[in-house]
Amino acid sequence: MWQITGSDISQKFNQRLIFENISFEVASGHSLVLTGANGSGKTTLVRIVCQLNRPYKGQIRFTRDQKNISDQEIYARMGLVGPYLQLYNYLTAFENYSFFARIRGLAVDNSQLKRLMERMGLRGRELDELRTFSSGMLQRMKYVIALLHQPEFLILDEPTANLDEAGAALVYEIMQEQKKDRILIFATNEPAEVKFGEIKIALGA
Amino acid sequence: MGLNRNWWKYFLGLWMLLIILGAFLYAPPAKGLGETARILFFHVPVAWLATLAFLISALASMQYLRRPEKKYDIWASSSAQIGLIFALLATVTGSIWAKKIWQSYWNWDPRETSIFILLLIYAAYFALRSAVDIDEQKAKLAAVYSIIAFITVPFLVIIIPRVYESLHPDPLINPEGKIKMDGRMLQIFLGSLFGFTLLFYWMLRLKIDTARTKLVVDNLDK
Amino acid sequence: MLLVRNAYIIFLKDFHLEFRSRYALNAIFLFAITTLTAISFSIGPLRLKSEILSPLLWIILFFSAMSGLSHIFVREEEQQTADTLRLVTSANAVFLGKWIFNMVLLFSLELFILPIYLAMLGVSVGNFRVFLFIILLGSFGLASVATLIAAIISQASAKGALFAVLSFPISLPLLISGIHGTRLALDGGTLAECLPDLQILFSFSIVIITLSLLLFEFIWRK
Amino acid sequence: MSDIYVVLAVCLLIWGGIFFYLMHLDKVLKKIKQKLEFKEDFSKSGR
Repeated sequence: MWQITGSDISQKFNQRLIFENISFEVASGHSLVLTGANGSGKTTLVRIVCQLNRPYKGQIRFTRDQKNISDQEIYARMGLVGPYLQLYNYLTAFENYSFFARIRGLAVDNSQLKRLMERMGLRGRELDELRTFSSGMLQRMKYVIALLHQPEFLILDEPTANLDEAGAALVYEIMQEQKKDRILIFATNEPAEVKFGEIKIALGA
Repeated sequence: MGLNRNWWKYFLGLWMLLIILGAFLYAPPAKGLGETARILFFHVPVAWLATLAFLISALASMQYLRRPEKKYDIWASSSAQIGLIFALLATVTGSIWAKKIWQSYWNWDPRETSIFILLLIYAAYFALRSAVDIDEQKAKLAAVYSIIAFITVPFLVIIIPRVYESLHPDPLINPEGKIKMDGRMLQIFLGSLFGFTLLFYWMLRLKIDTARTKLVVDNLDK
Repeated sequence: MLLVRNAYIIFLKDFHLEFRSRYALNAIFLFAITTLTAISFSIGPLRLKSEILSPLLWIILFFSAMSGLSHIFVREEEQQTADTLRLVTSANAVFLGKWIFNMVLLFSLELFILPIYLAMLGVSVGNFRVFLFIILLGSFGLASVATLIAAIISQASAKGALFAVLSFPISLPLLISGIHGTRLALDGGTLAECLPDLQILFSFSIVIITLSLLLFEFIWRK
Repeated sequence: MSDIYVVLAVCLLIWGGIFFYLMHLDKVLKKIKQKLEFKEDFSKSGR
């Protein structure tokens, strides 16, 4: 039983308050959606949840069976897709994959990469450098990297940005699968996506 | 007290007036260095206070990293700014005197080097501050830099001059150490040090107050 | 150990990336060779004394380092891969990886530039072993300072200019003792004579590395 | 010997300048803070 708990989170940016006292609890098998107008702090909150930014006040806790888990464990269990997270454009898909797999302590497994690439519709481009990819393909590639370690916590910021219909359908499938027995947190304004979230936080409302 | 809260400022005004008069009329000229040595009453306290300002800035920076509150950043940057002014004064006064006594404005004597590096560090510190847009990040990066710089200074001020002195004794022996201060000189020197410290305190408070007020104004329309 | 293993993986990744784009590599090598040629060209057939040869070498090394060593962090920020990296490993693993990379880069530059420097300027080295030792320790420290400052400036605007401005005061202890030691070694100084320089170079580098490992977490995490 | 009086006069002049300048800044800042206090009360009660 894994759990992410946020308590009384507030954030300031150049002394300007963006949001305050946001609390939530998500456990395995549940999903959380963040909505809100542009500038309401969706991305900021997502970044705080995955510990990319420190909140001004409040804290985020990652627990397993009520016990805090180590940073190293969090690195190994988290997958994140977001517009500000880029992959290495001068490396090939395979090199990106093997870097992220190895640094997460996993074995480099060609057949796993093939399977993931197949699923995201990128099969055959394994040995191309990412700078030759279109923006939609890059977004698909981010899912390959985010999913390669079957993350316990999957966090998505604008899940279907740059994707065509087929790509969006793929992402919906992934989200559906993730929230069955693991944790899914995502930020979006698309009505079609909001329905995947069981717990809702509307920012700036 | 019924006294004006600013009484110590008027006192300081008068105190420094007396010190200046004393420095020129009461203290005797230093042996072997003549009348020009009177500059030490102003030069040395200013240089010491520049170092003190740097120390305060580094301590406030450490505190900021431990607990990121805006006020520590204000202390750090305010103290650094006043320190920069004092370091500049120390450099200029020192250089004028060097011209008189060593016939050149700049000789890279160990002490000249160390004050010059203080200047560089402060200048770099403010260059860094002006190049970061987000306030919190600016405060954090500046704090880190201030600490790194603070660790470097002892190397330059203490270790390097000492190690190289044993290798080649510097032809320009620093006269400050050799001046035998007689009673009157010492009185004026300590008085001046006290006055300058009070002045430093005043300037620092003014600067911190200004920065705080600016913060309040900036927050008014948010 | 996990830390070392991850640092090594990051180093390998950067090595790969560098050989794809060759940005830092070109910058640092071309800068060094251009400067060296300009110096050699402008002095013509003159034979320089060690008092000038030694600072020239260190100026070339310092500014070549300034032209390329910041790229390692700037690249991550500019291509927005820094956040991706923050998500997968600890801050110190990142620092160690980048530090090893910068060291390898600087050492390979020296391997390339030192023979040309010795040949082009007609330098005769009195004590070659000590000479190499000084250069080695000096660049060890220089790479450490450069990596730490690169991490700071990668989060600021106007990165290029800022890098040299922030690094210079911090690297001064290295430059002073490096230049001094190199001059002694060129004139044939023994190991014992150069020992103080080596001690300063070594202790300063260790201090900087320790400080980096303590402070990098603050720089890296937003 | 008269040189020293010139230097003395210059020093006194500089000190006077610094002193009155700081006093002036003190007053200006005090006024701003006073104004701000009223304005803050106003903007808080206005909301």
